[in-house]
Amino acid sequence: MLQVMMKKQLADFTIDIQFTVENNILVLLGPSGAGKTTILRAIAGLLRPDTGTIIHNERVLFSSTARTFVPPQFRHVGYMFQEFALFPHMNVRKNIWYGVKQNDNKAKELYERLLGLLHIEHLTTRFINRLSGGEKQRVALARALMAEPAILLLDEPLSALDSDTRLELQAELKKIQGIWKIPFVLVTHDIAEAKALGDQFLFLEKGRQVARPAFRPSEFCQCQSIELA
Amino acid sequence: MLQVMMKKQLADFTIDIQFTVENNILVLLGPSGAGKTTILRAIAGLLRPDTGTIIHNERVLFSSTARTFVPPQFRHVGYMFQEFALFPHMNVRKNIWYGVKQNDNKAKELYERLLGLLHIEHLTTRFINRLSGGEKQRVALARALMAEPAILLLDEPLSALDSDTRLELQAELKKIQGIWKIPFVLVTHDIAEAKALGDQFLFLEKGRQVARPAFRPSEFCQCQSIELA
Amino acid sequence: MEWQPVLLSLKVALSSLIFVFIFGVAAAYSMRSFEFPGKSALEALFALPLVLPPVVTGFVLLVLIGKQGPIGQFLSESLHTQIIFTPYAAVLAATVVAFPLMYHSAKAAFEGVDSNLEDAARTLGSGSWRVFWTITMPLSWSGLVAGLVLSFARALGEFGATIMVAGNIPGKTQTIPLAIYFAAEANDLTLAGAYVLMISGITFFLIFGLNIWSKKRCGKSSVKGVF
Amino acid sequence: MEWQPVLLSLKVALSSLIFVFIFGVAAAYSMRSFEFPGKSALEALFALPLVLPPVVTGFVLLVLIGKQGPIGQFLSESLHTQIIFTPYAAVLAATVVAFPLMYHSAKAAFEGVDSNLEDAARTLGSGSWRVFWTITMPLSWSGLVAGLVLSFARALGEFGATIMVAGNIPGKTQTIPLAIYFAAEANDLTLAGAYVLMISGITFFLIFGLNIWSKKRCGKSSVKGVF
Amino acid sequence: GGEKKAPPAAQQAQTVEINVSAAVSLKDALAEIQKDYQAKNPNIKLVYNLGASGALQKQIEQGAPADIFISAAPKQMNELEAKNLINKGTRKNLVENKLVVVVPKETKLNITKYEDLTQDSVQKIALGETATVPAGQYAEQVLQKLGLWDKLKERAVYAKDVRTVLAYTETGNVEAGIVYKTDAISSDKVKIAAVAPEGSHQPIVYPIALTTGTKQQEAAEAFVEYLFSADSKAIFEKHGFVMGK
Ligand SMILES: Nc1ncnc2c1ncn2[C@@H]1O[C@H](COP(=O)(O)OP(=O)(O)OP(=O)(O)O)[C@@H](O)[C@H]1O
Ligand SMILES: Nc1ncnc2c1ncn2[C@@H]1O[C@H](COP(=O)(O)OP(=O)(O)OP(=O)(O)O)[C@@H](O)[C@H]1O
Ligand SMILES: [Mg+2]
Ligand SMILES: [Mg+2]
Repeated sequence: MLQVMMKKQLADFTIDIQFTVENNILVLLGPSGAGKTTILRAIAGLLRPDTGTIIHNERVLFSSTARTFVPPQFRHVGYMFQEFALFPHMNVRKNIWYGVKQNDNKAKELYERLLGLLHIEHLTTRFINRLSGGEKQRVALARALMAEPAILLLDEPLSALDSDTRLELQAELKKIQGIWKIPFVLVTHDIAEAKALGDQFLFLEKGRQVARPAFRPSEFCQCQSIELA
Repeated sequence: MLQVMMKKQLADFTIDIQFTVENNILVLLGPSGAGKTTILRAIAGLLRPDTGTIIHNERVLFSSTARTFVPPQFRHVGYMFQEFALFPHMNVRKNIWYGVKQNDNKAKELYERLLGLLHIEHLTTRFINRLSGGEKQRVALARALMAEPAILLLDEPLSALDSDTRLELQAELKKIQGIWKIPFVLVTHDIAEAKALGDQFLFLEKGRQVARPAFRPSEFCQCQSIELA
Repeated sequence: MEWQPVLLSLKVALSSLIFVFIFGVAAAYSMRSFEFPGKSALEALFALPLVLPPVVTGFVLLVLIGKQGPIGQFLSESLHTQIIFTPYAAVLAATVVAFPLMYHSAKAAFEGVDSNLEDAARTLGSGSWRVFWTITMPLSWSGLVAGLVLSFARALGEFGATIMVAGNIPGKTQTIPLAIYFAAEANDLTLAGAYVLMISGITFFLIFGLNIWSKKRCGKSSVKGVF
Repeated sequence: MEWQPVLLSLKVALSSLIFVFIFGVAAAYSMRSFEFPGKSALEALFALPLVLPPVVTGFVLLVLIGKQGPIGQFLSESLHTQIIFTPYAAVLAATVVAFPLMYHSAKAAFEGVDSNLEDAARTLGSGSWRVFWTITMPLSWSGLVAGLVLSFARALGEFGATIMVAGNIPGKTQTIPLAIYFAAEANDLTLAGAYVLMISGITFFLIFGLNIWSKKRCGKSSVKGVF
Repeated sequence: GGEKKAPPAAQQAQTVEINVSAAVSLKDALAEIQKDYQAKNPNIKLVYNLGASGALQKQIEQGAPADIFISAAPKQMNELEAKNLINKGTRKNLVENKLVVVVPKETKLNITKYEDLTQDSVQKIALGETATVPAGQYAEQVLQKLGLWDKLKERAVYAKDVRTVLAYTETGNVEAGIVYKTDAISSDKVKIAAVAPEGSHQPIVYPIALTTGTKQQEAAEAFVEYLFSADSKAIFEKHGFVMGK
C-alpha cells in the first residue's frame, strides 16, 4: 500500500494531492502539464515535495514534518521514465540488467520472459542509439520490471507502440501485477488503456484532483466504425 | 508531390519501398521497428538510401544513379523528430523561431496562432529541460510548422497528448494542410488518428509495404462502452 | 614593482587567447568532421608543445622565425619586418604552447554534442556554419570554457618559449613570468613575490568572474532543473 | 643517449598520472556536488600551478618539503625519510603541475552528463558510488581522456618544478626534460635532439594508441549511429 | 650544526656517497673526473646535482642534501656564506674562465676585438641578463671598462643564460654574443672572435666549498683535494678552463 500526500509549488500552479494506492493499479490521467510526471518523481525520490508524506507499507519514504527523506536507491521503486533515460553507453542487455540485485536463476528466467514478451530478443547486443523509438520504450519497460521493485511507476509506458503490441502488453502488465501484488502507478493518455488496466483512477488538472473528467464523447464514438481507405 | 523510391539495408531487414504523396496527407502505419522513422530521415536528407530516388515537384532531392544528394538544409522539409530534438540551450521562443527565414509579419502571425493553438503561450521563456513531455511535443510541432516547409514530416506528433488536445490538433493539422497544400507524411500508432487525418495510408512491416494490415477487431470494440469507475 | 609587465602579460595572453581559440576550435572541429590518413599523427603533433620543454619549443620557433628561418625570411622579404625579439613573438610563443590545451578540450567537448540536434538544425535550414555557431558551439560551451581557462592560464604563465623568441627586453618584452624569474635570480624575493601575487590575483579574478558569469547563465538554462 | 632518463620519465609521468587522475576527478566531482563559500577561491587555487612559472611552483614545493618545511619535517620526524632529491619529488612536482589540466577537463566533462541518467541509475538501486562508476564516469569519458592526455603530456614534459625539488642527478632523478636541458647546457645539441625525438616519439605513440583504442570503442557504441 | 655521525662500523662497510651540487657548465669535466676518482676509490660514490648556480643555492638554503657546492660565480657562494651554510674555511677558487665574443661561423662581418662591436652592421648583441647571469655581469664590466657600454646598450638582447646567448648566435639572430670561452669551445656553429683583455673584468672564478650540513666531512675534503690535483687540472684545461691559483 502506498500513501501519498504532497504539496509542491511549480512554475504555474501548485500540486496539492492526496491518494492511496492499494496493491493494485492506479491510473493517473490528465492533460499535458498537469503534474503527473512530477508526482511520479516525488514517489521515486527524485524530487522533494514542499510538504507532505509518502508512506509505503508503513515505511515512511518522505515526511516533511519528521524530516525523513529516503534516497531513491533505497526506495525499491521501479520507475520507467517518460523519456526512457536509457544508458547510451551500455547495450540493451546491460541496460536491462542494471537494476538487478541478485543474478540468480529467477532473474534469468524473468529476463528471458521479458525479452520474449516485449519482442526484443534480437536487440540484446544493440546500443541504445541504434534502436527505434518503440524499441527504446520496450527496453525501458523491461529495465524497470527487471529491478523487481516494491512499487512500480510507469510514465506513459506504451505510448510509442502499435496497437497490437500495446494490447498484448496491457494484458501482460495486468498479469504481472496480479503476481507481484505491488502498487502500480501508471500514466496514460489513452482512455481505452486506462480502462483496460486501471483498478483506480485519478484525474488531475493543474495539480489537483478533479472529480470527474470532462471527456468529450467524440473520442469514443469515432472508434466504432473504423474503415481505412 | 513527393515521390519516394528507396532501398536501405538495416540491421535486421532491408527497407524496400515506393510511394507517391500528392499534396495531401500520407499516414505511415506499422509495428515498432518497421522502418517508419528511417523513411522520414531519408526524405529529410539525414540518411542516404542505398539506392533509389526521392523527387519533390520535379526537383530531385536524392538519386543514387545520378549521384544527387541535396543536403537537408536545402530540402525545405519540416521534420518533427520522434524524440523532439529540441535545443536545450534555447528557450521555447527561440526554438520555435529557429527555422524561420523571414522575420516578417506573416511569421509573427503564424507564431501567435501556433502558440494559441498548442496552448504554449505561457511557456515562451521556459527552457526545454523544464517542460513536461507533452509540452515538449507541442513545442517541437510548432517548430516544424514555423519553418513553413515544402514537405512536412511528422513522427508521432501527438502521441504524448491527452485526447482532448489531440482531437483539437488533428483538426488543426488537417486545416493547415488544406491551406498550405503540401505533402504531409505522418507516423502514428493510433488508428483513430490515422483515420481522422489520412488521405492515403501506407502499412509497413519489416521495411516493406503490406497490402492490408491484420488489425484485430478488439481494439475498436473496446472503445464502445467506456465507463470509468 | 612595475605595471608594465602586468599590462604586457595581459595583452599577450589575451591576444594569444584569440588565436588559440580560433585555431584550437577550428582544428578540433575539422578533425571531428574529416577522416584522413595521418590524422593521428597530426593529433600527436598538436600535443607536442605540451610535452616538449618550453625551451625546446622556443628553440624551434627561434629557428623558424629567426633571421635565417623560413618564416623570418618571408616576413623580412615581403613585409620588411621581423617579429623576433618583439612582443609579437611573445604572442606567438604563448599561442603555440597554449594551443594543445584548447584543441584537446574542444575536441572532447564536440564529441559530447548530440548529433540529433545538429541534424534538427539542418532540417530547419541551417548550413554547416550556422549549425556550428548556434548549436555545436553553445552545446559544448562548458568544455570550451575549460579549454579557455587552461589556455589563458598557460599563456599567462608562459616563460620558457617566450624568453627564447621574445628575449627579455625590459619595458618591451618583459612579461610577468620573466619579471618573476629575473627578480628571483637577482634574489629580490620581495619583488618576485609581488609579481607572483599579481599573477595569482589575475587568475583568481578570472576564475571568480567566470564562475559568477556561468552561474548567471545557468540560472537561466540549468541543465539540471531546479527541483 | 641513455635509457635511464626515458624509463624514469615514463615511471614518473605514469605514477603522477595516477595521482592526478584520482585527485583531479575527485576534486571535480566534489566541486560539482557541493556548494560552499570559498568554492571559487578553491577553484582558482586549482588553476594556479598552471599559471605560475614552474620554477615558482618548484620553489613553493621546495619550501614545503625541504628540511624546514612542514611536510619535510613531518616526513623526517615520523618516517625518517626525505623525498627531496628523489624521484618521489619528481612525481610530486609532476602531479602538482598536471593537476589543473585534469581538474578542469573533468569538471567540464561532468557538467555535460545528463542528470536524468544518474537519476535513473539511482532509482535502480545504485548508491552514489556505483552511479559514479557506472554512469557518470563512462559518460564523461571523452572529456576525461582529454584530461589524461593533457596531464600525461604535461607531466612528461615537466621541467622547472622538477629540477627544483628533485634536482638533476644523472642516473637518479634525471628525467628526459632534464636530460635535454643538461645536454643543451653542455652544448651537446645532438644528444639534446635525440632526447627531444624520444619524448616526441612517446607522445606520438600515446596518441596513436589512444586513437586506435577509442576507435575500437566507438565501433561498438558510436554516439552517432552508422547511417 | 649538530650533525649526527653515522656509526663507525657502518661507515666502513658501506660505500660513502658524496653529494656535489655543481654549476652545469662543469658537466663534462666533472664526469671525467668522476670516472677516475671512483675507479681509484671504490668505496666512494659521487652524486652530482647539476644546475644553475642560483637554483642550487636555493636548494641548499632549503636543506637539500649537498656536501660540496661549486658555483659558477662568487655571488651565490657569498650569499650562502652570509647565511653560514658553507664552511668558510674550505672555500677556494676551483677554476677560472675567460669571456669571449662569439660570432656565427659563416659571418661576413669582420670582428676581431670588442671595439668592432660598434660597427653599424652589428644590429644586435646577445649577452646574459646583467643583473642575474654572471656572464652578463662580466660582459657589462668589460664593455664599461672599454667605454663601449653606452653605445652598445641599445643593441643588447638579454638572455636568461649562456646557452640562450649561444642559440641566438648560432641561429644568426644576433651578429655577436658574449659568452664564456668554455661554452664557445663546445659549440661548433660559432667561432671565437675576440677574448676580453686581461684585467677588463673581475676574474671569472668557480668557487668551491663544503657545506656546513655535510655528513661526510672527511670524504668530501679528500675529493676537493683531488679536484686540485694535477690529474684533474689536465681534465679541466682540456675543457677550456684555467686552474685557479
Ligand atoms: N541508428 C541506427 N542504427 C542501426 N539500426 C537502427 C538505427 N535506428 C534504428 N535502427 C533499426 O532500424 C529498424 C527501423 O527503425 P525505425 O526507427 O525506422 O523504426 P520505426 O518504424 O520508426 O519504429 P518505432 O515505431 O518504434 O519508432 C529497427 O529495426 C531499428 O532497430
Ligand atoms: N524541470 C522543471 N522545472 C520547472 N518546471 C517544470 C519542470 N518540469 C516540468 N515543469 C512544469 O511542471 C508542470 C507539471 O509538469 P509534469 O512534467 O509533471 O507534467 P505531466 O503531467 O507529466 O505532463 P505531460 O503529460 O505533458 O508529460 C508543467 O507545467 C511543467 O511545465
Ligand atoms: Mg509527463
Ligand atoms: Mg520511429
